[in-house]
Amino acid sequence: MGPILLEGTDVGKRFGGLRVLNGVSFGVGEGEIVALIGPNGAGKTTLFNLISGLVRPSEGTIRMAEHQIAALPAHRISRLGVARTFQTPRPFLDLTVSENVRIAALFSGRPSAPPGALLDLVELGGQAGVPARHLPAGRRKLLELAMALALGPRVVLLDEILAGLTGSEVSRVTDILRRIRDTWGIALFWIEHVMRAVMETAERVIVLHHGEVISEGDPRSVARDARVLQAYLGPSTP
Amino acid sequence: MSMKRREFLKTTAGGAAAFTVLRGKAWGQAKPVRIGYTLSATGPYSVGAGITQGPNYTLWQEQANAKGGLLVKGEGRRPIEFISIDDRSEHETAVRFYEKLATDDRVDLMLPPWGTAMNFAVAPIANKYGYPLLGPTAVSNKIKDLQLPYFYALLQQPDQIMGAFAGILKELKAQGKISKIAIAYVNDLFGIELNASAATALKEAGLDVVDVKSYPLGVKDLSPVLKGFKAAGVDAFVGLTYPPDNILATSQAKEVDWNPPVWLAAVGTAFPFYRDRFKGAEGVMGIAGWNPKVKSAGAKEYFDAHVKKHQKEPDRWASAFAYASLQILERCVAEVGLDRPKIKGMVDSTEFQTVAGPIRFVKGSNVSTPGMVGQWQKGEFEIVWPKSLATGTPVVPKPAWA
Amino acid sequence: MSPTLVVDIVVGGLITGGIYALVALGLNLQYGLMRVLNVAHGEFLMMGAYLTYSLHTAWGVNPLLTLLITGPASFGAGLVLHRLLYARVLAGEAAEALESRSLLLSFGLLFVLQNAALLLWSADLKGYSYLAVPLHFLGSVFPANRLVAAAVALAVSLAFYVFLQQSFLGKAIRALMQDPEGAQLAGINLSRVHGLCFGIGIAMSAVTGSLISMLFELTPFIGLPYTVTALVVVILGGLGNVAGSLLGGLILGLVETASVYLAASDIRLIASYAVLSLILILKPSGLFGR
Amino acid sequence: MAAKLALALLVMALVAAPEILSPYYRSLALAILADVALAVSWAFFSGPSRYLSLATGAFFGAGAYLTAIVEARVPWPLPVLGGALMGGAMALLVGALALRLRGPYFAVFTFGLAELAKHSLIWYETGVTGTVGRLILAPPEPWTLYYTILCLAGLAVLTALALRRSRWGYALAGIGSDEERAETLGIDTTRVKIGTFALSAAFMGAVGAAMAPRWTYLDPQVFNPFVSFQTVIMALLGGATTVAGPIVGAVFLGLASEILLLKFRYLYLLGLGLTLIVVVLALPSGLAGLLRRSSPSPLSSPPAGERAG
Repeated sequence: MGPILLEGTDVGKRFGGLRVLNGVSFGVGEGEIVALIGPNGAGKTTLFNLISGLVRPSEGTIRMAEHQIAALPAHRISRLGVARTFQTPRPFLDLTVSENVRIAALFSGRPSAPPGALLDLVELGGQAGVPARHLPAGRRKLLELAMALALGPRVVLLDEILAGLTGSEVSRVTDILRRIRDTWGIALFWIEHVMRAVMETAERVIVLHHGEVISEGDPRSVARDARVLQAYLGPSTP
Repeated sequence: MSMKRREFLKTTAGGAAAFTVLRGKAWGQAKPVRIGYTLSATGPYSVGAGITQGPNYTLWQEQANAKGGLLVKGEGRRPIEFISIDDRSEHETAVRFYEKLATDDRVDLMLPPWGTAMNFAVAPIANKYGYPLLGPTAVSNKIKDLQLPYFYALLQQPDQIMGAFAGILKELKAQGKISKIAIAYVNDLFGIELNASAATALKEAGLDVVDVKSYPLGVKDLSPVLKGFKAAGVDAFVGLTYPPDNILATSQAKEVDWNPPVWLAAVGTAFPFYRDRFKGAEGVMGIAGWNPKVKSAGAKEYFDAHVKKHQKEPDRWASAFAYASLQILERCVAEVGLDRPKIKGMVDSTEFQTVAGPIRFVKGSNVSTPGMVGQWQKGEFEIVWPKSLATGTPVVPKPAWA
Repeated sequence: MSPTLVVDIVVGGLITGGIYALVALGLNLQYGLMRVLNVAHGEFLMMGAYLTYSLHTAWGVNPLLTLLITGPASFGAGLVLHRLLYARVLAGEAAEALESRSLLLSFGLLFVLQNAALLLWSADLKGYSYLAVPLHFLGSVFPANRLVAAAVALAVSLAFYVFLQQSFLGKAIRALMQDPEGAQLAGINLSRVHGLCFGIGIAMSAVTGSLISMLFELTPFIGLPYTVTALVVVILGGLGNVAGSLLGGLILGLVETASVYLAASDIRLIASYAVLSLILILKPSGLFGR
Repeated sequence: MAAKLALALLVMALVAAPEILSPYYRSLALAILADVALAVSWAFFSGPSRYLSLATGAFFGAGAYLTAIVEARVPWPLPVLGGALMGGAMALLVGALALRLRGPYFAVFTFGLAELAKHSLIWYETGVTGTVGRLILAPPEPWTLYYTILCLAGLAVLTALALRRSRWGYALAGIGSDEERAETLGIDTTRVKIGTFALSAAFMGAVGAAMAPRWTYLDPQVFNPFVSFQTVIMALLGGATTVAGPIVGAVFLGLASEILLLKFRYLYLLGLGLTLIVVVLALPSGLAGLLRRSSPSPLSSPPAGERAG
């Protein structure tokens, strides 16, 4: 793991009276694959929204390389090399697959692999001319991954990219994820519920529960952490 | 309702249909005199156009054709054919259609559209192609700025109108019948010019105006203004209005329990509709120009013919001038033919006797018709000022609202 | 401020606002529920007004009783129009295409209805007097017809509001209005609810028309300004929010009346648009929007 | 090839029109060209971005009124340039405030703009200058106006074409599809929106300024909400996400209403209304849908300056 690239310090978020995130600190190193796990409602997607600039944090700081990004608009953050995908994919439905990738490449101001190569990487090369509207949900996730890569990012925030995939698809996608990291040195910050894939792929795991980080470390030690087990299985378990 | 619908369809389709039938029978091969115009059948101008101009155009056409057509010097009688469209109350449409009339249709004569702004828009075209345009519904001090030799304004202009208002108010004050005047005016060109003229005229007459309020077109509630005047003890209300706001003000005056001795308003008061709407509107005063009792030749006949053809009375201000403008054209064509510069020459130099009295133009302005004030008295809009033309004497204070 | 002035502003504002609320409520039903921007909304008001005018002047029917005719008749017309026109466009389309096509349909309807009114009633001003008497109270004086019109408008609005709050159908409509795409309601025929709401919306507009025929002169072209006012109120209160439209209407009425009494009639519209702009700048989804 | 030839012939015909046509047909062509300019410039912003703007009447009116004020003092075509600047400046101001509003909120806000401008102007003129009407006493020659409008219409079409091929075209399409998503892809949506909105408003202001001399007399009623509505109708009728759509829509509506107006004096509105209804029900993707088979895409060819590698 290289030096810390993306770092959050005491990040908090309130919606009205509701505290969704509280004192969350995290770091993602250059070229590192970090998983972010936790039960539903733990605040994982909210954290991504804070990092990518769609929502402003109520407190704390977020740093990307040498830039403070907590107050920046989303497009500036993405131009600093922070790309993301969405839990429910949001490609531009009326544009074709290749137009979707191209639009991402146009505005980042950063060098990236050619759109064609990216589509081939996510196995969508054959459907370049198809409107995104006609892609099934799983494929839309891959399209989003290609779009994220077209930004020429240094870190990609992946929001449950494996959800709903079959076993063989899961391993194909995790292969792709490793290749992305290995080829371009792109770091991945990755919300996931498919634990087997997390255990095999991630180098470090952060566990979020009720808006707070309850455990952090390599996959094996986190899996043994009593607090994590309790969070997932409920307080009645010893 | 069904009766009214039939009546409407008849008036709209009547002219053209009657003409087609008659032409086949009566005139054989006589080439029609083609006369072009636009009038607003849709949009905000359609109300005025349908009261003041439309009915008179079709009435005149029907009367002339019934006589065998328009008498053209040296050619005998030729039927009148109208070429007209709905200008949608849109200036661009009107401008374009007058260009069409002048250059494609090459009509023999043109009649003006309804309203000051429309007349402003098309007058330069009529002027450019040498068509005399006699506007019965153009009221603005700016007309003379245009300096268009072929454009004529028949109606009294703001200074004349307000001169008459000031005249009668001064006399009423001298008689001790009123002391406090207040003005409400619509804040478009018409209202603003009338208000400016009012300020001058009332000052010259030594009259004090205690309050002046403006309001926008399409106003929905004038009760705040009226309550204010009432609280200030105003006894002469002057409204520089269009028909909808005039009717609104009148009904609201009653509704806020205010009945000033003088109620004097601009456009709309002279409409028979106004009288009927307010159960006689006894004692209400307004801008006047004409009624069937005036001494002008043919006034009564015109009134009867209008009622017969359209089942409604002509209004007591501009209708007669619309008809008069047609009488003027008719006489010119009879005397000089369809040569338009000659028609212009004659319009410039002749005093015409019309249903609206004598009309003579100096630099395009009718200098023979003074400003007049009328008052509804037992169903007729009696002219009560100036005294020389009066058909009745003013009743002040006006009786309670009916 | 003198007490009379306060009474003038408050009562005057409620009179204007009550009418605004009713016409806006109908538009909100169509716009909030179906994303149909019905620019012909005011034309139904115009039609309702003419219908009342004709019934009253030809047969002497009490204008308030004509609500029992204009309401159901326009409701029926709404159902038919929905079936003939809007249902076809609403069936299975992307939201954006739907909005633009239904907007064009409404423009078409606007022209057709104006022309129909022109043929039936001509462009002449039409009007009649009803309850044109002063009512003195609280030290001021108000037109009886305006008070009655506003009271009826508010009563109808409130009745509808209670219907939405209490009945099963009403609750379904509210859920759909607040989230037209998201709310999945088992056992509810969406197209029928749409038709129903379109009909109710148009009936509200026509009923408002019946009421205002007691106050203003009619021409075939009076509709559009009411559509615009209704739109402003809907946006002010929040799209899809029924209580918002009610309150928005009253607030707009008060703002306008206050500006007229405290400043001048000329600035009534400036004031209402300035307030709208200010609210939208501070709260982009309207006063009561989410 | 045939298409290019047809286009060349069309351009030649439009340029030669004032020589060939009678003043009436020249005026009809001028009115339709003005509508083309309005519809095209409306659509290049509102079409892909899906921000339904009803501010056309406000920008148009501002340009027109500006001409009425300065016409006597400055030579043509300075008023047109002034109108463009005026429209653009207004849009920048309004855009900064209003473009965070979505959908219906934006539509109503922009509609309010024309009314606000109209009534503020009346209030100002009444209170300060003491009059509201202005006369244009020395209008430019008709052919000057025709070529001015022709240039504006041509420029609007070229701008629309260029925009579709540019990065901003992509950005607008992204904004129309999912604005927040576009932000996450590095698109400065605020800048793109305000910039394009101002560009379209500049055309509208210029068209207003160029049309004003035709009416001799102008007052604040020139801030006419129907201009806004009519522009929307034309663009949507033709299909707002294409360049051809608004052109077809404007020409169709212009010719259809002229024919209806000339033929059916008392059924004109009925004919117009039924035409709209029939077109909507029969042609789901607008009149321009007749010209091609596939469904409309908000983009055409790849943008210039595309980055790769």
